[in-house]
Amino acid sequence: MKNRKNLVILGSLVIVIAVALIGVSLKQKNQTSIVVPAEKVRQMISNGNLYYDPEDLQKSLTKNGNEIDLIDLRSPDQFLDNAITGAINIPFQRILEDEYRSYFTDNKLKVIYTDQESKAAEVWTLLTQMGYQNVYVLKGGLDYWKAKIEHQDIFGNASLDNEKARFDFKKELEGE
Amino acid sequence: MKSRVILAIILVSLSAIAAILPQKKNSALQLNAEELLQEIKLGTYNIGPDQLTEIIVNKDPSYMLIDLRPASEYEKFSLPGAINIPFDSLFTENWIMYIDQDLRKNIFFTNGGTLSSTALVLSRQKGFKNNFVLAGGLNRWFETVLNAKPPANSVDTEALKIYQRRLAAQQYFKGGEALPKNDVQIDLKPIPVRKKKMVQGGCS
Amino acid sequence: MGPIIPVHGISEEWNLLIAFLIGLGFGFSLEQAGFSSSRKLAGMFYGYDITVLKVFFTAAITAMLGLIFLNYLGWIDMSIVYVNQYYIQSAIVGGVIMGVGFIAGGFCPGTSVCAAAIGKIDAMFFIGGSLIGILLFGETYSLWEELYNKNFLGSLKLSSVLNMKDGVLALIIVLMAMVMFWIGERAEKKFGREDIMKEV
Amino acid sequence: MNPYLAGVLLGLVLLASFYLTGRGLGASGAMKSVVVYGMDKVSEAHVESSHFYSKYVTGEENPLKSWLVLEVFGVLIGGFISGAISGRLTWKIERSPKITSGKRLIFAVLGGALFGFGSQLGRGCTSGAALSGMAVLSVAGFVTMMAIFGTAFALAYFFRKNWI
Repeated sequence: MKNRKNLVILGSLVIVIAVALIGVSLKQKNQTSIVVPAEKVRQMISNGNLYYDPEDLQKSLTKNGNEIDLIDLRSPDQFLDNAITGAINIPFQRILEDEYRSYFTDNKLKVIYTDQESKAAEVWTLLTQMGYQNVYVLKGGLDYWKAKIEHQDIFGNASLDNEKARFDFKKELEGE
Repeated sequence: MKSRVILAIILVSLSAIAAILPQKKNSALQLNAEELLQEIKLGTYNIGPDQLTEIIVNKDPSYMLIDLRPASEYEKFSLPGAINIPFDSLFTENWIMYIDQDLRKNIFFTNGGTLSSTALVLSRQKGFKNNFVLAGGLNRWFETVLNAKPPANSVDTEALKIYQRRLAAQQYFKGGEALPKNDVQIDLKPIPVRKKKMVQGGCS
Repeated sequence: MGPIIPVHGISEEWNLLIAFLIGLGFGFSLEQAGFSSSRKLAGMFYGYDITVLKVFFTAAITAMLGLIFLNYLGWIDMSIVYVNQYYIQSAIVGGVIMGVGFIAGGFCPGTSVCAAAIGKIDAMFFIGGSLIGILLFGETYSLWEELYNKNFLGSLKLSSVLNMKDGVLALIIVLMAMVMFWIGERAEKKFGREDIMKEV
Repeated sequence: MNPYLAGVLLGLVLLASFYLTGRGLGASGAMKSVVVYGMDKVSEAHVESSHFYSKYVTGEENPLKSWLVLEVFGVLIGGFISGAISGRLTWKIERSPKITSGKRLIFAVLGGALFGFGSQLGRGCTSGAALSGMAVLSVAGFVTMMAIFGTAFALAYFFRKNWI
């Protein structure tokens, strides 16, 4: 009889340890691991997988708005103030929250934007490293879109290619 | 019950659990998605145009400027003392020791700031520290500092101060009095390589 | 995430203090296990006392399972943890020489320090002998240098050699150890030496 | 103490060492530091020219200010505390009644010398190579463990007078 009692105690001890282990591992659920290595994402950028062209976006938005999810990553205030028609608002600070993350899990094309490109590009890097393959950054950002697409401001200095030098740096510094 | 039997039951069941568990690989230095998003939220790695001006003018030796543009553009013009690590070869063996190190603060820059920002986020995810990025890139630096416009509201003394400082910087960069142009480079001693943090062990 | 000191870049002074504290625990558990007695240690080879076998394997298995669970829970980065480097020849030759030393001297370096701490004079002589042995090796190093550095296979893990998960290998080792403990306890009964056990 | 319990305790200490510092336990390395320190005091030039000693001397750093030396110092104190608690503190030469104290000491020195020599060739002793090595599942740990215990078993018959 005594032996059986010991066995029960031992068995429950093992079960407690097992449950504790499972519990601890479940508790860490809100840690999303990075699945795509940095070097691969860098290659994707070099291969031109970062940008989505605003004119293409305009075409597909007018044709059939359901082809593309357009996502405004700025704050709700900025979004209400001034946004591209047809966009939905996901403040990038909250992008990993469950309700927003589910937006990215389907296979539909996603285009994200902020005022300038660079913040959207940073968020794109994060999403791509998490394994979402169908996300692109609106080239030129909202600033270019507003100036060139909406207002047709041909003479303004908004530039589509953000990485193009806007000055002749050498000439500027060394004088004429 | 014999202590051996107790030990056997505990150890065998624990190791049976261990055998079922999937094999995982942790990386203490790399960031997970939540940590990376936190960094993007804070954006403390951004350096503004005026900050860059001060760093160059003061010849602050703790900073290293890293030009991520293609070599052809680097040869035409770059910031004083900058070294060139083209974006395409950022994480190659030749250069990784420059961006994964503990000695200096690196400032990444490109013309527009987009590529350099992605480079920063990627290097941060890999666990590299001490890297910063010139927000807006060379374009914004030229616009705000070298083509500085007087503040609209001349009563704002703070803005006026910044403007005057920018004018002085223009003198400095354009006049070439104290600082020669881009032909002077920081003496490029290779930074001591920081290998992966390995611990010594055993009896050696 | 661990290992705490290398990951968080904690200063050398703290590292040394922790070394001392870990040493305290090491010495305490060695002494409590009875490793401060050479005849108890040697008992394993004659079957009258297999304490060494029990303590050694229980400790290795406990730490092994602990590391597997810590790794699973994401608390330790095993790529930073030191895995002994494997040089086939020098490990075997060195091990054989140590084996001779073990049966002749009755201690290994760790247990000799522990035994010297409680006043065993033979342990102090053993430590002296160890210093002489190391000095001898250092002075004649050029003779052994080739053997010492031959066939370097890196930080090789048995689980990767056998191509199995760490956990599965641990289960096999645990089962083998349990069989050894069972055989050992039977041997203790058969070869038991009351007279010696009373003295040590 | 029950040997299995002591084993679990030792295993937890080892685990703590891995978790905190990323390395296992060790002992012979500390003795090497003592030897290197001694040689450095006797003849600095000799240490610098030796391929072996020079590996363990860096600049002005005292070779005794190392992780293992501090750890073994802890072993000394920890062992003493445990001995004091359990009332085992005595000056004693432990030996089989079949051999004299003098012979026992000669064998101790001889065994120590062999162990010291072997631990350098094998890159670690029972604690550094075998115990810590097995805990991280390293091949070196298993091979060293089997070589040490296998040899000791094989030769046990010839040394039986020392112990039983």
